[in-house]
This record gives sequence, C-alpha cells and structure tokens, in this order.
Amino acid sequence: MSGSELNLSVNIGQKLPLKNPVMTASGTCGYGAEVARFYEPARLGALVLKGISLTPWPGNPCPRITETACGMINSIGLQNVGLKAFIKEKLPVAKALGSPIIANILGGSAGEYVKIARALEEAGVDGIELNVSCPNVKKGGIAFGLDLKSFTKLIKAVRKDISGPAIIVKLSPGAQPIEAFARAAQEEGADAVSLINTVPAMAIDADSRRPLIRNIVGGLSGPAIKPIALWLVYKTSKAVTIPVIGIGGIRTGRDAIEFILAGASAVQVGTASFVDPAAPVRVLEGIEGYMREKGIKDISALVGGLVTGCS
Amino acid sequence: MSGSELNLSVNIGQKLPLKNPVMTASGTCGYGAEVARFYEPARLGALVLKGISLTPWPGNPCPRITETACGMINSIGLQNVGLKAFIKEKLPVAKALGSPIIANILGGSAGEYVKIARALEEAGVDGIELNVSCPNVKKGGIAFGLDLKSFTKLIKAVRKDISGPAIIVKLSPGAQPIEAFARAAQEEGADAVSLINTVPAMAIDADSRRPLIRNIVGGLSGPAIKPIALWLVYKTSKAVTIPVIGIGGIRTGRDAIEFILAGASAVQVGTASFVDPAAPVRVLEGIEGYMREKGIKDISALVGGLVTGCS
Amino acid sequence: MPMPGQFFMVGLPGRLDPLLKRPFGLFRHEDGLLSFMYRVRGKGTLIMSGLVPGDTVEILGPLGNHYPLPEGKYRIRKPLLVAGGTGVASLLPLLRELKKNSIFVYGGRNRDELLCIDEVRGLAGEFIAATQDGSEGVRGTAVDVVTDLIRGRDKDGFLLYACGPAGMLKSLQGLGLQGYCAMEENMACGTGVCLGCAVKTSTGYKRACTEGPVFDINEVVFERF
Amino acid sequence: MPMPGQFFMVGLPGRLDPLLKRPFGLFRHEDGLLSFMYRVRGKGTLIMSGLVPGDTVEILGPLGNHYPLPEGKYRIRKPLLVAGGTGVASLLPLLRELKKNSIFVYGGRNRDELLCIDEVRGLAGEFIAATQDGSEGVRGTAVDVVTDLIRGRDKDGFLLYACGPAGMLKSLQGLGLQGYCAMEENMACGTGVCLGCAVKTSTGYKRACTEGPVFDINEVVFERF
Ligand SMILES: Cc1cc2nc3c(=O)[nH]c(=O)nc-3n(C[C@H](O)[C@H](O)[C@H](O)COP(=O)(O)OP(=O)(O)OC[C@H]3O[C@@H](n4cnc5c(N)ncnc54)[C@H](O)[C@@H]3O)c2cc1C
Ligand SMILES: Cc1cc2nc3c(=O)[nH]c(=O)nc-3n(C[C@H](O)[C@H](O)[C@H](O)COP(=O)(O)OP(=O)(O)OC[C@H]3O[C@@H](n4cnc5c(N)ncnc54)[C@H](O)[C@@H]3O)c2cc1C
Ligand SMILES: Cc1cc2nc3c(=O)[nH]c(=O)nc-3n(C[C@H](O)[C@H](O)[C@H](O)COP(=O)(O)O)c2cc1C
Ligand SMILES: Cc1cc2nc3c(=O)[nH]c(=O)nc-3n(C[C@H](O)[C@H](O)[C@H](O)COP(=O)(O)O)c2cc1C
Ligand code: FES
Ligand code: FES
Repeated sequence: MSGSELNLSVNIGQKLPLKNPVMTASGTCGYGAEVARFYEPARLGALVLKGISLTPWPGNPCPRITETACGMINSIGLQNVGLKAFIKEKLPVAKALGSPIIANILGGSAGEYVKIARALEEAGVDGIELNVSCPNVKKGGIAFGLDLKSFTKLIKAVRKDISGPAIIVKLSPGAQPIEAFARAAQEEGADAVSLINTVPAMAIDADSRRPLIRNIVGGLSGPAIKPIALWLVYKTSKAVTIPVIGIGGIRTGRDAIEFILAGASAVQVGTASFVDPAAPVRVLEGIEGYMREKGIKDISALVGGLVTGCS
Repeated sequence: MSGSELNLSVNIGQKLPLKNPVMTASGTCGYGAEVARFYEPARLGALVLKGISLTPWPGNPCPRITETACGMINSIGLQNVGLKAFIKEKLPVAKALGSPIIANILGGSAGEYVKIARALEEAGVDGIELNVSCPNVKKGGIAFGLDLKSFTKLIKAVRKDISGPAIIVKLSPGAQPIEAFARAAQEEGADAVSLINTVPAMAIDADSRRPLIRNIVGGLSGPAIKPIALWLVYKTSKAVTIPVIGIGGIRTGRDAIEFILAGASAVQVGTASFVDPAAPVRVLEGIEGYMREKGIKDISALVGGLVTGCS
Repeated sequence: MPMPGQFFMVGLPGRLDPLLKRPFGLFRHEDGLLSFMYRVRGKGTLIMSGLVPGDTVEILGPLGNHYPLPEGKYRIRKPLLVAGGTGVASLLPLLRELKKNSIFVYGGRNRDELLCIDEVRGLAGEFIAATQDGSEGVRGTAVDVVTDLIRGRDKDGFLLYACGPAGMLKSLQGLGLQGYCAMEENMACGTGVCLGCAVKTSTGYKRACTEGPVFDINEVVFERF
Repeated sequence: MPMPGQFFMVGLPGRLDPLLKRPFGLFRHEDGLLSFMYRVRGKGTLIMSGLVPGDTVEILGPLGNHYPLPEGKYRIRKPLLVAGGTGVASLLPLLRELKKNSIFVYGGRNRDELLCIDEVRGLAGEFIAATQDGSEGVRGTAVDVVTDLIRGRDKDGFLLYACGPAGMLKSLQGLGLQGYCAMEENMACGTGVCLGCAVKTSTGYKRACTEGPVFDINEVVFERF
C-alpha cells in the first residue's frame, strides 16, 4: 500500500476539508514561508500561522524561552506584524505555498476579534483559529478562555459576522471544566475546537534567584505536556460532536495516532518543529506508516478508537 | 559552616514547627515505616503519610502506573487500610520514627472528612493534610478541590472541630483561579496550603489502542510538572500570608530552593523517592549545601526571595 | 545474598527520561558480579542495550520475596519449572539450586526466543522445549506440554514454579497444580511505597514488589485487560 | 560554505531531555570537518562533553548572518577583534581570514580561560591578552585594553568585531567605535520561527538566529536584566 492509497482526508466542519490531519501549530512555523526550505508546505493538511493582533505587537523582552524537563517555556508575548502588514505582506506569500491557511488571532476585546476576523475573511483565509488561551499577554486572550460567559459571547460575535472561513476555537488547558467551553463553542457555531495551548509555567535560576523567563510566567509546551493534552482531548471529544484538533507534545506519527485514538480528528505539531524543522512531515509519514503496518486504509476508522473495555 | 550551624526551621502555622522544610509527599512514603531502611525519618521536617479514608479502599485495577516524558502517571485509587487500621496499626509505628506525622485524608463528604480528622486528632497526629485534589477517585476529593463553595464549606467544617493538629489544605492544579481557593482556605483558618497534587493526564498504547492506565485517567507527577507547580506556588504565595508548601517534581536541593524562592515555606518530595528512596534526605542535604555555598544562615531569608526587577 | 525470584531496580544515572528505574529479576550472581538478562522492550531497555563496559547503572536490591524451595511437606513433590520467554531469567537461578531434581518446560514463539537453552538443558533433570512454529522441541505452547505431562499423573506429585506472560500463568492456573508464579507489574518504586504494582489475589491486592513477585499461583486473580 | 559568525544548532539524537538543539558558532571548517568549541555550561554541553568518537550528533546549519568583511568604504579601517571568553570561538574563523591585518584583544578571568591563545597570537597582526588576575597579558578587562588602545587615536581608523558576554559588549558600545557584535540569546529553533531569540535594536526586536547573530554594535539596545 503506498501513501496515496491511504485515505487521510478529514473535515474541519463543512468548510474546511483537509487532505490529511497534520497541521503546524500556531507560533511554531512563522508565517509559513520560513518552513518552505525544510519541507513542502503543501504536503500538510494546513498551516496555522503565528498569532495576529489588530496592531503590531513588539513582544516581550528576553529571555523569552527556557528549557525544562522534556519541555520548554516560552513567553514571546505575541510579537507580530499586526493585521495590516499580515494581510499585505505575509498572507499572499503563505497562500502561495499551496496549503490551506489558518490564521490564528488574538484580540483585547470581542470587537477586536471580530474586526480581525472580518478583514481576514475578506483577505481569503481558509480558517480562523481564535486564540483565547495565550498565557503570555496581559489583556484579552486568556481572559476569554477561562471565563465561560465572555468566551460564549466572543464566539457568538465572531460567528455572526463570519461565514466563509472555518472557525476554530483554541481552548486553554486551564478552562474549568473544559467540556463546558467546548460545548459552548459548538453551540455558538464554531466549526472545531483545538487544544491545548501551552500550560502556564515558570522556571527559576537558583544562583541568580531570577526567573528564567523575563516575564516570570510563560507557557509550557513539548513532550512534558502530552499526557495532559491527551486527557483533555479525550474528555473534550466525548463532550462535543464538532471535530477536535489535538495539540501538545506531538513529535512522531505514534504521538499523533494517540491523539486520534483519544478522539482528535486532526493534530498540530508545535515544539517538535523547533527540534526538527521537518517534524510535521515526519509526523504525517509516521501516521502513514502506522496505517500501512496495521492495514488501516481510512484515518477516520481511528478517530476516537480507544479501546477501554475488558477483552 | 556545618549543617548544624544553619537554621532550617520553619513554622507551618503556630501549631507545627518543623526543624527543616523537607517532607515526604503523601502516597510516596507508604505509612512511614517503609522508608526507615533507606534513611532516618527523624531527619526530615515531617512525614506525610499515604492518604486515608474512613473505610479501607481496595484501589484501582492495574496497570496503575505508567511512565511518560520526564514524568509518570498514577492511578492508585487511594488504596488504603482505612481509618481504623491506620490508627491501630500504622500510626503508632509511624510516630515511633521520631518525625512529626502529617496524615493525608480524603472523604466522600464534608462529614466524612470531619469524622476522620477528629479521630486523628484524638489519636495524636501533628498535622492533617486535606486531600481535596486526588484525580483518582470518583466521588469526594477533587469535587471539593475544584468547586470553591464546597471547598470553603469543607474547610470551615473541619476547622470548627479540630484544634490540635495543623490543618493543611492540598490544592488541585486545576483549581481556577487557585488564588481564590488558597484565600478561602486561609480565611477559614487553615494553617497552610500545599500544592500541587498530580495533574490529570492520560497515556495510550498505539499498538493495543488501549489506555496505559486501566482507569483511563491518572495523575501526572515528576519533573515534567515542576514548571507548572512552580508557577502555581508563586501565584498562590502572593495571594496568602499562611505558609505555602511546594510540591511537584522536586528531586534536588536546587529544585527545593526554586520553590522556596517562589514563595514556599516548605516542600514535599514525591516521585523522586521512587527513583531514589533517600531522595528527601538528599534534597535536605542539597538545601544545606546551597545555603553554605551562598553563605545563607537562615532558610527564612530565602522564602519568596525571587528577584524580578531590573538590575 | 539475593535469592532466586528476587529482583533489582535498575536505573540509568544522570537522566530524567527515562525517569524511573526498571525491575529485572536476578539472573546470575557469581564472584560478586550480578547479571541480568533482559529483552529490549521500550525506551529503558533500548538505552541499556547501548551501554558499554565502564558505563554505570544504579541498582537497588535485592527486592521482593523469592521462590520457596520445595521444603517441609512439599519436599516429596517434583519441582516443575515452566518458563515463557524471558521468564527463564527468573527461573534459571532456581534451577541452578534444584538441578537434576526438576523438570523444566520452556516455551517461546520460536527457537531464537529460547535463550540460555543449553544451560537449562544441561541443568534440568528433564527438559522439554516448546515453540509455536516447531523450530525447537515440540510444536505448541508450554501450557500444552505441561497438560500432556501431568495427564493421568497425580497432580500432588508436582510443585509448579512458573514465570512468563500473564496469559500463560492464567492457563497454568487452570491445570490445578500446587505451586508458585512470579508476577510482572509496572513498578515505580520497587520498595512498597507507591502501591503501583498491585496484583489481585483472593485476599485482595498485594504488592508485586513486596508481598511478591512470587505468589501462590492459586491465589492470583488473573484479570489483566 | 559556512561563513565566520554563522552558527549551527547541535542536538543529541534519541533524547527528549535535553529537548532542544543548542546553538554553537562554527569554530573551524576544514577538510569537510566541522568543529565547534564550547564551554560546559549546563545539561546539554555536559552530555556533549561525554560523547566519544563514533557517537552521533544532529546538526542544522549553517544558520544566521555572518561578520561582514571590511570591504567598500570600510576597507581602510583596521579590524579590531575583541573576544571575551568563549567568544573566541566565533572570532577565530574571522581572524583566519583577516590574519595579520588585524588587532586581536582577548580577555578572560585567568590564563586557563584563554583557549586557543597560541593560534590567535600566531595569526593576529597585533595581539593583547587581558586577565582579571593578571595571569596572562595585562591585568584588567578586554574593554580596558581597547580603551587604552584607541586613546588619542582616530576612532574611524578601527572596525570593531566583538563577541563575548553582554556586559563586555555594552561597555564596548560605550567607546563609540563603528563595528559589529555577535549576540547570544536562548534559542529554540534557530530558524526564525519561534521568535524566542529577540535582540532589542534601535529599530525594534530582531531575531538573533536570522537577522543576527551579528549586529551593528551601535544598533543594539543592551538591557539584559
Ligand atoms: C519483578 C520483575 C522482574 C522482571 N524481570 C525481568 C527480566 O529478568 N528480564 C526482562 O527482560 N524483563 C523483566 N521484567 C520486565 C521489565 O521490567 C520490563 O521489560 C522493563 O521495565 C521495560 O522497560 P522499558 O523502558 O524498556 O519499556 P517501557 O518503554 O517502559 O515500556 C515498554 C513495555 O514494557 C512494559 N513495562 C514498562 N515498565 C514496566 C515495569 N516497570 N514493569 C513491568 N513492565 C513494564 C510497559 O507496560 C510496556 O508495555 C521484570 C519485571 C518485573 C516486575
Ligand atoms: C549564536 C550563538 C552561538 C554560540 N556559540 C557558542 C560557542 O561557540 N561556544 C560555546 O561554548 N557556546 C556558544 N553559545 C552558547 C551556547 O549555546 C550555550 O552555552 C548552550 O546552549 C548551553 O547549553 P546547556 O544545555 O549546556 O545549558 P543549559 O542547561 O541549557 O543552560 C545553562 C545556561 O546556558 C544558557 N543557555 C541555555 N540555552 C541557551 C541557548 N540556546 N542559547 C544561549 N544560551 C543558552 C542558559 O540561559 C543558562 O544560563 C552560542 C550561543 C548562540 C546563541
Ligand atoms: C514559541 C511558541 C509560540 C507560540 N505562539 C502561539 C500563538 O501565537 N498562538 C497560539 O494560539 N499558540 C501559540 N503557541 C502554542 C502552540 O501553538 C501549541 O498550542 C503549544 O505549543 C502546544 O503544542 P506543542 O507541545 O506541540 O508545542 C506557541 C507555542 C510556542 C512554543
Ligand atoms: C503513586 C502516587 C500516589 C499518591 N498518593 C497520594 C495520596 O494518597 N494523597 C495525596 O494527597 N497525594 C498523593 N499523591 C500526590 C503526591 O503527594 C504529590 O502531590 C504529586 O505526586 C506531585 O509531586 P511529585 O512530582 O514530587 O511526585 C500521590 C502521588 C503518586 C505519584
Ligand atoms: S512498585 Fe511501588 S509498591 Fe510496588
Ligand atoms: S531561535 Fe527561534 S526565532 Fe530565533
């Protein structure tokens, strides 16, 4: 069986059919063009680009990253070129890469989210991922991700105005309980939820007595958080019927399969791309290899296929 | 400077003076006697024993543990001998070890917690740690840890009846926001809060398609969660004036120092004791070594000593 | 002095991943040298297989109980050792004590899986190998061999010592012999404090690392999922 | 063909801890062999220091920009290379191109810290070492030496190339020379996608791995905490 005989296609709602379930995670592939020297972006299901805000943001002072046991903490502070430059300079280049483009957006208010989303719809993106879970910006973002009321309002507002691109809501691992947020997203018409964003975390240098991240708190990502993400994806996928996109520590095809068995329809590869820039493609190839090995022709046969009873 | 010239003593409230800040974490030192062949328990600040419920609990079926990247997941399901046998058989042995004894308790209702706490007060323990954060039992426990209302009620009820032993409330990493829970504990008269308990997590075997923990979900512990714990300890210690006990991935003296700089008055060593049964003593020695190296005579000079401004 | 059936926790120093030590039954103890025999199964054993002389491992042990020798009222019984795959690692030290006074049944998928077969053959009073593909000994499983062996004979004439996959142990239990089996469960501590290694028995959960790894085979409740 | 000042991300295969690759400036490139020179600072470099011939590392590179040679209007300036500690690793490849047409100032805590000092001395047109304890060259810092060196001379006669601790670079910036410095920031990707390696410049944050590691020293805003 060659890769092409396998059916890896998945649908993120009715709006966004993907040829395979592997995407980049926001903030780990730049604006897309940066990865083209390492692999053909068109091979992936979609590219999720670095988060965008209404106006350019400078980001946080350094150190912005530090390594922890099997993981890393980042506090980039959503450094980005801003909506205008994104649409003018970055988006055309990204679109030319041949992969569906999902923009990741963050606003300080529901109105800001709507404004950005509208402009992106007009500019022609395939999907919009609402980042309501970034631990690295003071206002907006995670404020929506942890409060069910403003969360619900936000999605309602965005949904009302956007009809073209698929709307994906990126959940925070701190949302309590996460099922309620996922259900609210579904009820307000989101096409999918993605999770998890990074987990708030901190590291300290005992010698200097200083935090190893200038901003004190940052977001933990990488293999260390995979077991946490897997559980939240499992719980969430039981609670909703819209597709769940699994994120967190995915590095190999087997990691992706684990998320898919737990209930994810698709996955995003983040931190692993820092270690190996072609990681998303290796994950895809790993999934194909697993399917061939097990004689599975259609990836949909695996979604939520966790076996939990007694045998 | 020899170890004895250093002052490592800390107070967990007015009730519980400890000669040093290092304790075992509940569930990782049995009922105390089990560790005596690896180190002298009297060297530690306190022993926190395995969680106890009103009646004996059988625990969960196997597999109960599995390893993950720099961490492990457990779902023991609070297997324990029950209050009666604990008081009759385990506690006298533990008390004879020469270290202050903190019992860790879990109930299905506030009434159960009170009943257990009363019996333990009578039996003479030095402290009672309320486990309201165990992810591995279906009812009770974490239900209190995530709901501020029942959490507050629970502590009020226990506090009303208990005057002898120090009351420590063990917080869940999922408590949202954790500061509110810590503040409620303080207001209701708890002597200290400890955190974090394990983080709900899951692991899957892609070949068998089965969860690697029979109970599906378990609790993640070990170095992987240290950055998460450190952040929550930092946040929490800013929110309360009662002592905060730091737990999560502590393996070395430097790890402990990081928690202390973040605001912890004491620490508990858990998973590291599985790797090296004498880990709590090594952590203590590491703290002493650090203090000697830096010329710090009193551990209290380090508590919350994180430097965050510009230099 | 480590006894047959006891085990050690073996760890790789200076690493946080793998984090925990791994349990291995003592395979040989000679001239102050401890030997383990292991199969590469995952992350830890893979790294172990790349160690070179001079590299350091951390060990903790001997831990757990051991195979009771056929003493007292069991003295007159014939020790019947049944190994599946790497289970041989745990039974060989026992065989070295029992020697000719024993029957040894050794099952595996194929010839390549039957490690140390020459040593076992040389030591045992009676030796029968079984492979699923027939590449060594009889074609079939160790359980098939034991079933044949005891057919028509007095079950009380045997004392079973078994180590191998849970499925094999469960089938052996069904044969109604007296005896022991060594259980493998995931272990975090090996010293009785984590309660991770619970083995279900007719009298409740017991710790494989402390009350085991050797159990009365007729007291174990096999219910592995 | 890697150029002086460029770097590689170096990783240890088969491990999740350390997770990320680490950046190292190219130290030498000869006969198809890449060499790095590094100081053991933490977890990653400690493991690297235990590697033996035959072990594998993963590398990604060459990455980043490089030291511009003194060309065009800068041709007439005298290259002034200033290394602090392991900063020499990055400047030696440049020195190998500039050779006698250069001044090299090399500072460190003590003699033991001044690695490759003989090679540097042999190559440079003029060489001055500085140690804090006076165990090699003059007693003092590299910045002290440069301050003395340019006193009373036309600053436009020099073109600075500096690599070393941020404190040294900041002090050098204060001397008002034209030139470049190589910046070290924590890096996750090395390829421009994580934005972790931000260097503050007069025109905003720039990525040390992509727009750097070499920057116009007078554009960098030093504000390390
Ligand atoms: C008392 C005892 C004695 C043993 N003696 C031997 C022996 O002599 N030779 C031998 O080859 N093996 C023996 N084992 C099994 C051995 O411990 C596992 O093969 C080893 O832990 C796998 O480690 P890993 O890192 O390579 O695999 P992992 O990557 O950790 O896991 C691979 C597989 O091994 C299983 N496993 C993981 N950890 C353990 C564990 N702690 N205990 C049991 N299974 C585990 C997992 O469920 C998984 O299916 C023994 C086990 C026990 C409990
Ligand atoms: C472009 C560039 C070129 C470099 N060239 C060299 C060189 O030629 N020789 C040399 O010895 N060192 C060089 N470094 C520094 C080198 O990358 C660090 O010493 C190394 O990453 C430390 O890894 P570790 O795992 O041993 O330390 P860690 O345990 O990761 O950390 C120890 C200390 O090193 C710092 N550090 C950690 N990671 C990085 C990182 N990715 N970048 C910078 N600092 C870090 C930490 O802040 C900490 O203070 C260079 C750095 C950069 C950015
Ligand atoms: C350096 C870095 C930058 C990130 N930037 C964003 C971002 O802009 N928007 C967003 O929604 N998530 C962002 N994330 C989160 C990732 O998309 C992903 O959710 C998280 O890292 C977990 O996945 P991983 O373990 O595979 O990295 C970022 C993560 C990292 C490490
Ligand atoms: C095997 C195991 C059993 C545990 N049992 C208990 C328990 O009975 N009561 C409790 O409050 N916490 C229990 N914990 C949680 C630990 O006390 C501790 O909070 C957690 O493991 C994080 O610390 P660590 O990373 O140092 O292990 C248990 C943890 C483990 C790993
Ligand atoms: S392995 Fe911890 S109790 Fe047995
Ligand atoms: S290291 Fe990732 S952008 Fe520079």
